[in-house]
Amino acid sequence: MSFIVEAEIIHNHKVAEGCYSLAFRAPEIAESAQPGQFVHLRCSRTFDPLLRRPLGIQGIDRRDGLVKVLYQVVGKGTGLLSGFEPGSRVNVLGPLGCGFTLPAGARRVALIAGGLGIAPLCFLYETLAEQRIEAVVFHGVRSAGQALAPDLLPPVADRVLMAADDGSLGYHGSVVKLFETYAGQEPFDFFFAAGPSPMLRALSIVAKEYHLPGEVSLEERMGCGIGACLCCNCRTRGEDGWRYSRVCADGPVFPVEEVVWP
Amino acid sequence: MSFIVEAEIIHNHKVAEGCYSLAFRAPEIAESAQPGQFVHLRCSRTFDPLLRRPLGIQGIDRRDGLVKVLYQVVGKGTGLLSGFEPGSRVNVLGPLGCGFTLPAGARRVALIAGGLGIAPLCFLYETLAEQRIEAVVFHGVRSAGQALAPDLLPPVADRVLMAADDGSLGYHGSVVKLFETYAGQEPFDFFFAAGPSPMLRALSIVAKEYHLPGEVSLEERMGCGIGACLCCNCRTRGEDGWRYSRVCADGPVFPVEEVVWP
Amino acid sequence: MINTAVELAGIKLKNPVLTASGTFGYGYEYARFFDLSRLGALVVKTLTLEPRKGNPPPRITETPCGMLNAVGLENPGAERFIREILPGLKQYPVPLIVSIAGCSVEEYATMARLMTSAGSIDALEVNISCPNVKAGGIAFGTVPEMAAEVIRVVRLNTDLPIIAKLTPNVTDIAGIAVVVVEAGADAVSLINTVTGMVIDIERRRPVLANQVGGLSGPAIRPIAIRAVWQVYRAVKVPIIGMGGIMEARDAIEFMLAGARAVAVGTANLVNPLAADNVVRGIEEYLASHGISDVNELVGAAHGKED
Amino acid sequence: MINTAVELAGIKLKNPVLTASGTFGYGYEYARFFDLSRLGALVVKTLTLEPRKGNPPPRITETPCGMLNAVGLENPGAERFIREILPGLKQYPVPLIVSIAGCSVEEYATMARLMTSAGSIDALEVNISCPNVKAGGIAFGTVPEMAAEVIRVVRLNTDLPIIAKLTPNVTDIAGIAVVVVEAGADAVSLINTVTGMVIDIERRRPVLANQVGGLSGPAIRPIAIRAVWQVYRAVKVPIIGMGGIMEARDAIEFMLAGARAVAVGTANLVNPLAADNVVRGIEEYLASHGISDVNELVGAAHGKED
Ligand SMILES: Cc1cc2nc3c(=O)[nH]c(=O)nc-3n(C[C@H](O)[C@H](O)[C@H](O)COP(=O)(O)OP(=O)(O)OC[C@H]3O[C@@H](n4cnc5c(N)ncnc54)[C@H](O)[C@@H]3O)c2cc1C
Ligand SMILES: Cc1cc2nc3c(=O)[nH]c(=O)nc-3n(C[C@H](O)[C@H](O)[C@H](O)COP(=O)(O)OP(=O)(O)OC[C@H]3O[C@@H](n4cnc5c(N)ncnc54)[C@H](O)[C@@H]3O)c2cc1C
Ligand SMILES: Cc1cc2nc3c(=O)[nH]c(=O)nc-3n(C[C@H](O)[C@H](O)[C@H](O)COP(=O)(O)O)c2cc1C
Ligand SMILES: Cc1cc2nc3c(=O)[nH]c(=O)nc-3n(C[C@H](O)[C@H](O)[C@H](O)COP(=O)(O)O)c2cc1C
Ligand code: FES
Ligand code: FES
Repeated sequence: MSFIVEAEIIHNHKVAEGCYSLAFRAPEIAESAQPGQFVHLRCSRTFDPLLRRPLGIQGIDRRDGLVKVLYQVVGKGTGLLSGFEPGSRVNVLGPLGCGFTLPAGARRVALIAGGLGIAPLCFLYETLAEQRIEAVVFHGVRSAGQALAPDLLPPVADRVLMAADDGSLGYHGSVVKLFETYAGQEPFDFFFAAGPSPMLRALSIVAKEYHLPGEVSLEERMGCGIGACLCCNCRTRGEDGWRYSRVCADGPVFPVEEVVWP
Repeated sequence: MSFIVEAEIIHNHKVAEGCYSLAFRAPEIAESAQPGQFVHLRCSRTFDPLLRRPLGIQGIDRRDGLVKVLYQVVGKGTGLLSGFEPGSRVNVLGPLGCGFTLPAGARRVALIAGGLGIAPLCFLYETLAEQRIEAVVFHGVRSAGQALAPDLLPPVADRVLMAADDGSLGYHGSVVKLFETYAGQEPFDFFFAAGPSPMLRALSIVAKEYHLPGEVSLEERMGCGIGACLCCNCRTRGEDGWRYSRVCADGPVFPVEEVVWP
Repeated sequence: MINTAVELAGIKLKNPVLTASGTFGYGYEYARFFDLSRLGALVVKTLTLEPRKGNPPPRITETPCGMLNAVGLENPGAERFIREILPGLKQYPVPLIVSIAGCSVEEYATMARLMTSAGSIDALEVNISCPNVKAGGIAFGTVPEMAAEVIRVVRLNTDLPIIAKLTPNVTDIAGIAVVVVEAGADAVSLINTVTGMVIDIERRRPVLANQVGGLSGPAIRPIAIRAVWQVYRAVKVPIIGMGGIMEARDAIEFMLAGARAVAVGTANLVNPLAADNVVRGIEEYLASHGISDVNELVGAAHGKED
Repeated sequence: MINTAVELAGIKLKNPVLTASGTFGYGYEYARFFDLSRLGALVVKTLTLEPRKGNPPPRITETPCGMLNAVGLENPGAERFIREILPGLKQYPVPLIVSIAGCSVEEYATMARLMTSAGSIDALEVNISCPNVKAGGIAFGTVPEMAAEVIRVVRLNTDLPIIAKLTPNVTDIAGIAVVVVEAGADAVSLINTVTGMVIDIERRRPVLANQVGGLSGPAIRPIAIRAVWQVYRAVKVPIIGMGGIMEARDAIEFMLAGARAVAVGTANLVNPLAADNVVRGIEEYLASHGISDVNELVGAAHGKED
């Protein structure tokens, strides 16, 4: 079930370089959201910009009916969104998409995030913790400035290994390389990853090498977000080699072995 | 001289049914503005709506560099404008247009306003007072709810005769009719008027009857506001009967006898 | 009682609000947001004879007050549609209009036959914006003779009402309307998307994988209104107006320009409730303006003298 | 040193930024906001032989991310322009391009002669979007033969560079570009406004007194970019791109699509500093991207393979 909510904004403030935390009240969405699902937000009351913006759900507070997202200001939509004041309203459609699937019997999993890919993995971490599945979080950022304070990532905060492309924090290099240094040593049953496409692609190669099954959350430009317009296609394995799937409705989470990388 | 200013908003709040008072800091504009001139405001940071909105100058505070306008929320632009918070900025182009011309030797004048046509007449009243010219203000509104509190119209407040179309305040009927009841009795040397076109047209007929010279401030949809695009035309007397003038640059104030009414 | 029903090429619609092909999937994606029987009719995504994968990503980009898409007619093909999707569509108590396309006149003919014999379809919308492979890829809808030829063969292959969907990418849309009506179209729908393009100034390449795409949304509404206005003066058949309808007031603008029905397109992507809101908003406009029959709006902006 | 100069039909411009005819008056309205010699060239409002009053009000209305205008070529006529306005324009150290139009081929010819003999004009932009009175009011620019005929007679009547300004309201703008170049145009500028319409749902009449108007602004940019892209592949002469340029990034998009110069139009109405900002923004883009010559951008989005 998905809902359209004129949600009251609880907070909306900067938490790192160009990165904002937004919480809004939408009890229907909070009630039914699953880790890996996303919300689709209108960033303007006018038609410029016209389309909604998809953001992964970082966490929910079912008691207060709150939904939290983390977003990077990259363009017009997120720029306008960062100006929304607490107390005002944002039009939200969600929860949307198919979230992560916990593999039966998994006991130790790796969560691998590039940039704000950390958001849906926070939500996932919480759910794993409830099911007493151990998770190690690998989080890559470009530079220390983009790293989020531990109190922003409460569930994962004490189990996170950082990597920074520029060496300003934690491991010097990509999060995939960081993960690789562990993958050889520590036994993981499964992995979940979210982040930019090139990172996920690199990760898929590493995972294959270590015979590690997993799921990745993809991103593509979206229209409707509900599976109707066929604008958000990605290649997945299919009858004659590959077929197009809809990131918004068939994903955004796909088993890593299903994805046909561009 | 005209200026483009990212002006800080000092206040922006409702003062009557659908009517807002906006003050912003723009010392260059405050310095040079004349009664009857207008400012051209952007009501959005995006391109929807695209064009600026013209608003007459209600008053200025040269010491603090403030400019005040009064506006009615009638559509998209003014609707968005009413959401601007004090402390934020509004992009203003102004002062624009040709204002009122005080006739030499005038000692007693009538100021006749329909709706928010009162705004430029407040500014004019102040200037007349400085020159010790006596002014009587006739102000028509649709209904009492649209009337502004006296403290919003400080200069004119004690010299204003109200008319309401629905009889809920002052004279029951149009402000033109109200003015007519006085025009026959009291001697005026000149009149200045601002308001909707049908009102000004009716007024022009009354003025002709009483041989009263005067000036009217016209409204037309505008593009540039600076005389370049030729989008804001109105008919005025000219060589072969009539010609088009530009409301923004040749007006908005025209001698009443120059206007060829539609 | 206010009448909102309109008649369109022999089909009676309870109100003039349709969905624009390609923006409403096959309906069920929206059924979780509102009751589809609220609509005047359902128009589904264009179908072709064979399944089509469509264009590679990115297929969409945003433009000022609009969007550009190059989905490339991805669809499951006629056979799978009839077998797997049509049975589900029948459950909605709402007239069903199926949009068909082809890359040759023969394909249009086959599609018309297949859909007609499939049953439970109320009308065919013929999307003539497709490239004619035999004519070097020129879109059927941009050449009067080719447009007319398509409608003629569809007419020969169906007894369903035919709606010809016109492209605005022509010098004279009214001229195209005239020839498709002569060729047998019972109604025309307009406009399809306007060809456009966006270039990424960092990558220095077109944003869409397909380079060009179709512009839709509020940005094109003035173009669409003008097209409906011109076509209304040129032909007598009913017009389905579309292009940037976001709210009821936009739909009313189309009706005043001459549309007997309207289709909500891009707005569905922005707000899944858009079509339902338009239905409600038209009712409110009629009530608040004391208009007892929605048909009074049709072409009313042309006035008496024109 | 970064080179921003471009050559356009024999005129050397210090940068590729022009003003779009009709949106910049005769220049002086903007001279109080910035130094006009910052511009690549000044293009003035279209002139006709006789003075024209233009259309009655309202001439303008707003549309989503755009505007519709029907000024109707109000202008003082050739004679008064030459006598009263041209002397003042000479004072600005910036190339001057005069836009001319007519309702007959003869009027175009006379205009070309008059403007050429007036002196101190650097090029003629020929606005072929005007209705041809003899052909029942069809715009010259929409019929290849008529468009070519206009350019041919202008060519015979001037030795100034000729820029043909194309209308987008055609099925095949590249085809029109080809014939006007064959007829003697040294450059083409595109696009003029897109025909559109807005209806007032309260008055139930078109908003503009002229009923239809020309759509401009960001809304039409994707249409204009596509047009430049297509024309770039069809002709070798330089292209002046315009349509919804609000900022430098938009101008760069046009250059990547194939424009050697760009014109700022509606943006001047929104922000009198727009053209100057575009000049500055292009310089910044070149610097930040390590591009030493603005000419490298021209057509770069077409890539090598195409
Ligand atoms: C399922 C999903 C989940 C996402 N979750 C997050 C998240 O939790 N936090 C976060 O910061 N970002 C997330 N993104 C990316 C986010 O949607 C884009 O950064 C955002 O839409 C950019 O909008 P803009 O207007 O600021 O940028 P602009 O560049 O102005 O946007 C222009 C267009 O491009 C699209 N676009 C731009 N970048 C992307 C992108 N990376 N993916 C998809 N569309 C894009 C926009 O939607 C818009 O249509 C997610 C994307 C998807 C598909
Ligand atoms: C010289 C001048 C001075 C004005 N002074 C005032 C003032 O002091 N207070 C005030 O409340 N209003 C004033 N107006 C009218 C005011 O500009 C319009 O009410 C306003 O532009 C409406 O914008 P909108 O987006 O809210 O309405 P919309 O209806 O959404 O506007 C759509 C378009 O119509 C134009 N428009 C709508 N109404 C008018 C109008 N009456 N005159 C000109 N253009 C219009 C808008 O500018 C816009 O382009 C003045 C107009 C002019 C020309
Ligand atoms: C994503 C998308 C897909 C579309 N697919 C089709 C299609 O398959 N067949 C068709 O005839 N029109 C298609 N269209 C065009 C719409 O039906 C409609 O004619 C056009 O978008 C204008 O209306 P709008 O501005 O309200 O969207 C599509 C439009 C969009 C935005
Ligand atoms: C108010 C206005 C008046 C115009 N007048 C003319 C004109 O006289 N001659 C002409 O060739 N184009 C005219 N145009 C078209 C512009 O020059 C330009 O081609 C078009 O507006 C697209 O560019 P833009 O979107 O940047 O405005 C006019 C446009 C506007 C908005
Ligand atoms: S965004 Fe419409 S199908 Fe995915
Ligand atoms: S608004 Fe442009 S000339 Fe008056």
